[in-house]
Amino acid sequence: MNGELIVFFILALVAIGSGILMLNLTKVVHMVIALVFTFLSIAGLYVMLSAEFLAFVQILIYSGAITIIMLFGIMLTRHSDRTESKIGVPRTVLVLGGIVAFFLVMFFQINDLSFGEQATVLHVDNTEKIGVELYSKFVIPFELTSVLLLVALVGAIVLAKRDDEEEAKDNE
Amino acid sequence: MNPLIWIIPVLPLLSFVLLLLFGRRLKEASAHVGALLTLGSLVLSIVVLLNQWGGEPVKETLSWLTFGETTLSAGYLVNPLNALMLVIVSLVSFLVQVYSGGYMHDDDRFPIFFAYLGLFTFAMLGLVLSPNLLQLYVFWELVGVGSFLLIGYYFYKREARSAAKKAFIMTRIGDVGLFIGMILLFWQVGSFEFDEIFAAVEAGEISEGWITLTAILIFVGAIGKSGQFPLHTWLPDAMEGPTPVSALIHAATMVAAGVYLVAAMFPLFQASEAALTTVAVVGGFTAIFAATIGLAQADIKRVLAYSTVSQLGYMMLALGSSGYVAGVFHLTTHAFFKALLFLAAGSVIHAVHTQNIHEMGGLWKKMKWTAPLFLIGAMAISGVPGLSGFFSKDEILAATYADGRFGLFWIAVIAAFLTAFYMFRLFFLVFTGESRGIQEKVKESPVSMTFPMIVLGILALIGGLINTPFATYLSDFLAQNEALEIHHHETRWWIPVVATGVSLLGILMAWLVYVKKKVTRFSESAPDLHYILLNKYFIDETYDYSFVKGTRALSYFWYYIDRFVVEGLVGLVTGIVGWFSKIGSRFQNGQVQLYSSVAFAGMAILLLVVAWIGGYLT
Amino acid sequence: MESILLSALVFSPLVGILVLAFMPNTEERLLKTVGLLATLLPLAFAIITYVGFTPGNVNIQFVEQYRWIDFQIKGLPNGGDFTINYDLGVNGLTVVLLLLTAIVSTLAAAASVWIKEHWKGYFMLFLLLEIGMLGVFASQNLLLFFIFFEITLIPTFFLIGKWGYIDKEKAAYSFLVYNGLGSAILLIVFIILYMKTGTMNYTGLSSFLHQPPEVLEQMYIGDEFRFGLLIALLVALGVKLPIVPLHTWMLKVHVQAPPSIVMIHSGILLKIGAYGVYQFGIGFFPEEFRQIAFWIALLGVINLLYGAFIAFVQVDFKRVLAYSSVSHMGIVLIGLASLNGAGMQGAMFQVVSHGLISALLFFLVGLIYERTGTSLITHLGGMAKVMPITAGFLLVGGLASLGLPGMSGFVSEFMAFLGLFKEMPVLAAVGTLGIILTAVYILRAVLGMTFGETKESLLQLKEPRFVEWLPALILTALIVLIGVYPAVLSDILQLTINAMMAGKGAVV
Amino acid sequence: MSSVPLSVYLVLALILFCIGLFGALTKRNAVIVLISIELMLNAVNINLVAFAKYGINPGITGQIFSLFTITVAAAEAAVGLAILIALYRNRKTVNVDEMDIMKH
Repeated sequence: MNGELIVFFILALVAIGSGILMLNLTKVVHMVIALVFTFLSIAGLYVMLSAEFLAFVQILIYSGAITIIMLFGIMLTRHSDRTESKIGVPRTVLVLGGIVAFFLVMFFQINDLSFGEQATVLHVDNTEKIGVELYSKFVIPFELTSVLLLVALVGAIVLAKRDDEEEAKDNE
Repeated sequence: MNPLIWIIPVLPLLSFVLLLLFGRRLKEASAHVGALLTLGSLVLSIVVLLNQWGGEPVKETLSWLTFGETTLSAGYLVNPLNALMLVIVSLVSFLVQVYSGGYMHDDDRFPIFFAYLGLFTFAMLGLVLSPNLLQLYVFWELVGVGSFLLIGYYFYKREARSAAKKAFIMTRIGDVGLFIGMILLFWQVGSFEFDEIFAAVEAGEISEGWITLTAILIFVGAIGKSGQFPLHTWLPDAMEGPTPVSALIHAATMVAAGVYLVAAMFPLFQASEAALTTVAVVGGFTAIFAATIGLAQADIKRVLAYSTVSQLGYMMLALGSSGYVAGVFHLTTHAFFKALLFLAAGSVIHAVHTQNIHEMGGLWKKMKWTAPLFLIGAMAISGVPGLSGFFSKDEILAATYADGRFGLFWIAVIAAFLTAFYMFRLFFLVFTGESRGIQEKVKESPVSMTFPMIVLGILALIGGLINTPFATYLSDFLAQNEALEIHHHETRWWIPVVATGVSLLGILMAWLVYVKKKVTRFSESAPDLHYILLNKYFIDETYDYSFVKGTRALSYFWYYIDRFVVEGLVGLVTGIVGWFSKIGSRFQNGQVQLYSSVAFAGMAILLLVVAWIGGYLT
Repeated sequence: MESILLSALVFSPLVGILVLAFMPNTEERLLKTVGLLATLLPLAFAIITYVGFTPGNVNIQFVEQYRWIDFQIKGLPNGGDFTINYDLGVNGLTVVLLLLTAIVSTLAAAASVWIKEHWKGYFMLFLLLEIGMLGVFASQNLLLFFIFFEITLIPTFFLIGKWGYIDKEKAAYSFLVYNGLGSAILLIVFIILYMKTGTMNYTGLSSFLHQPPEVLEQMYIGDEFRFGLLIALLVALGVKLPIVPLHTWMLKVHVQAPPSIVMIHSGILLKIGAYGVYQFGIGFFPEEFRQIAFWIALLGVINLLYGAFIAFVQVDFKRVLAYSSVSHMGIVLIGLASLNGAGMQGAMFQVVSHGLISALLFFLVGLIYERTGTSLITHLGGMAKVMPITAGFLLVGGLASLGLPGMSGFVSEFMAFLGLFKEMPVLAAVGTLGIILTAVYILRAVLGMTFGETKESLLQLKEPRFVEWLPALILTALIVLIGVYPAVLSDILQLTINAMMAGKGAVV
Repeated sequence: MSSVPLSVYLVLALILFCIGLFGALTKRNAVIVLISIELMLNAVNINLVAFAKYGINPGITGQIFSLFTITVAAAEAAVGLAILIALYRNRKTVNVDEMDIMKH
């Protein structure tokens, strides 16, 4: 048992614990906050996996941006901030059963999966490597992603914007 | 010999077709058309009969139907028995058509009536001419249809409808016996032809058991047609038809077809003692059974109907006692005197418009022709010496005695006594004494009606002479048929004496009871017995409660099975499918979460299955 | 050798469909006339075929064979090359059935005068149905059979569902669901047969399947497999025939469909089932059929008695006839199950005879319903007084139906029982009870309608005109013709049946 | 050499994925459903990054792939929320089980 393993277990525990907390909390805001901890611990895991850049991105986008968006979403739509879970027992059982089955099957496959070798130099100049790859090998997907983001931006605005008539109606 | 034999049945068929097509235009003339065409048949039949006298049997066939390797043929066969029957049938048919010209005069469906008579005569002649069992069966059924149509002639009467239906169904029950017997015999012999069947029987190709079985099944057909117990109930009901029809079909010809069938198949019956015994016992029982019912009936036609049943039983008894000649002889004489009796009864009904004998009486003086002719008929059937019935009945008694069935012999004697009694009861109640009913002027019937009666009266008087102990024309004639072994039994002197004695005793009794009123009527002395007899031993009721109601109950049972169980099962299947669809449609509630849950669960199951089958779960 | 006579026959109703397509929807008389005339064309072709048919020749005649579909499946044991031909031809049986179809169709078209609306659509569907029926009998391979079989289903569905009586939709759906399921099973069997044997042609299949069992075993067509196919076939065709307890749909159809369609349905469509059992059941699996013959005969007797018993207590004449059809189809089964010359011929006679008789009876039902608006027996007493000719035909039809000698019903009944008595006498004896029961229920129904006191509601009725009962006269004439001189049919049927039996080495 | 084996990361990712899936399928609040989906995407990302280090062909590509995933996830979150708000404006609810008008 070395330090790395201890760190991993702490992070994993936080991630899973916050996830389960998310499922069991009743207030929506609390749920989102709980998930922030998960995101953060995932960032920590990225660091352990020699992906420092990704860890920062994770913190920026997930723990920061997406969580904020979600909180905005909650605030803009709140009428009651509690999610009363009225899902029927049969369906919960169905979903739970499916998930357990899925988990078991997957678990038995990956339980002792190991490819033996591992990358050793990944943490060296991590950001630079990503940058080089992104602008050389993956330049087309990168550009496409930018288009996607643009479309998402426009789409989000159009969707969230009130209709003209509605606006006119409200203004009266 | 005679290439025109097939014309004999075709003429009445022609009459049927013509009258059916043009009857409406012919109107009154249709009687002439029918009678003339039948007269043609009669003449030809007489020619055929005369040619048969000492001649050879004639048989011609052509192929009718082929299946597999077998060819069934149709054609005609003339032998002494057939020739005799041809004459009887066409004669009675002709006379009845003449008679009907007067009797049915006021009916507005006159042509149809004659068309039906033509159809019936055609079928009857065809039956008689059949060279094989199959063709016989075909005409056998057609005869039944003719009878059915004529019984139901007054279709608007409820009783006529049920009587017609009953006649058809009861005889069909018998027919099925014939049907089965015929088919079984076919698979034993490989042919329906009479001569081949007899040859096979003689050669011993068929086992004793099969012969008995098929003979009894064929006899079942005869039971149905000839109104023998237990299928006799339709015959009295058939009196709902017009009276000439009763004379033609239900006295002289069709009901005799059963006797004819047994006579025609006689070599088969002869080969099995058990079959002969069955025939004799059924015949003997029917003879006395129907005679007792006849004692109590009040309807003039019903008395005659039961008398017919009884006399047919006599004929069966004769055949069953190996008295082939006796049976055929009685068939002949019976055709004459019973047709005469019916026609006379029709004449009476025509005059007084009632059939209840208790409302008649005193008609002797008013009906100068009918009354004596009826008396002749009654004397003939009672077996008064010298008349036709005497000789034939005597022959039957002798045959029965010679066959050694003494029980049946005495039954026959008692039946003869009863016959004489109820016939003269009828005669005295109708013709003597004072008029009891409300009767307006009673007129004698027209010549068209009396003429046939006179012809039949003469035949009833002298018909017996064709086969007396001294001159056995008939038995010699019939003996020409080589397939038959005809027993000649020595005549015992005391049998005619006993027969005469009992019939005279019966007449005397009737006279004492109904004319002199010296003896109380047995409806008063034994009311319970009378009640049973009046209700015909409750056989109709028994059948109604057992078979008719039973069939109906069974039908309803199956109907409800069909309605509820079969359709219920179908409903169950559709219900299950529907239930599944309902469950399925519950999942289609528009919520993405549910859809994805189900999809995911399905995927998980697939995954499990694949992993399980692939062995990844170890 | 190639003649296009059969194609012309099968597709000749198309002419009528095309003509009708360009006609206005409102001209009632014109549409009905054209509809009737259009059925005369196939009738003419059918007569030409019938006349041109050589009875002495056992081979399939007027053969038309063209390559139609080719495809290849790699890696199959038999090479994987598949061909399906366009295959038409007739034998002694089908030529008779084709003629029967054409005749009944023409008469049913005549009976269509009682159709009240949408004549254009009616006659187009009607003619389409006729194409299907003719095709079913003319085709010589399974795929064509199946296609034409399906063609009969769809128009019938619409004809029942649109032009029927009150509960027509339910009846139509019932019809479609049952027959759809039946034909689905049929299709599965056909495809399996095709995949196993590589041919769809009847003759090819017969000769393939008549090989010794050991040979078939090597081709993965074992005993159980063949039994399975045969039973699946019997179930599929048993729906059509129908065999109890698969009969409930037919009752609804008989009661709800318009009389002209019931004439076709009862006269021809039910016969496809019988024909199928004969052609596929006995033709492809003779040995297996022989082994289960007792059960088939038993089913036949059950059909016979069951239908007869239930018909006895029906109040609606149409239902009486529907159950009587169930009963009469039992005779077909009996005849087929006896597997000898007499029985088979009896079954085929029954197919033809019942086609004519039920067409006659349903024609009369239509005639009566048109005038009285009812077919309930209790509402129709004493009809003989006001409509003696109709009543007379009804009586004739009834007598024919109960197997009166001199009419076609007797010949078939007689021969079917003759056949069965040879093989299974006890069962046959039980079956003869059906003969009595048939008389009982037919007479009850027919006499109930025609005899007795005339109901007041009927008193003002008029006798139909000559042209109206002409179809009944034609049918009666045919029934009597076959009954009096059955050789007109047996001569042409016999060689075909003998060939069928010889092909399986049965005792003739 | 790292002492944490690949399978442990994978199992962790699996657990997180399952939690996300459960939330996405059972929660009624649309916001939570969206967040749960984000969680599932994160679990996938863990896998990608883990394989980038421990996979058969270790390299930087896995990390780049997860970058794309994060981008797409962000876009998705934005659009999803926009839809949510539009829906809320019209129907005054964010409950997933009331969003079934597409059924008709």
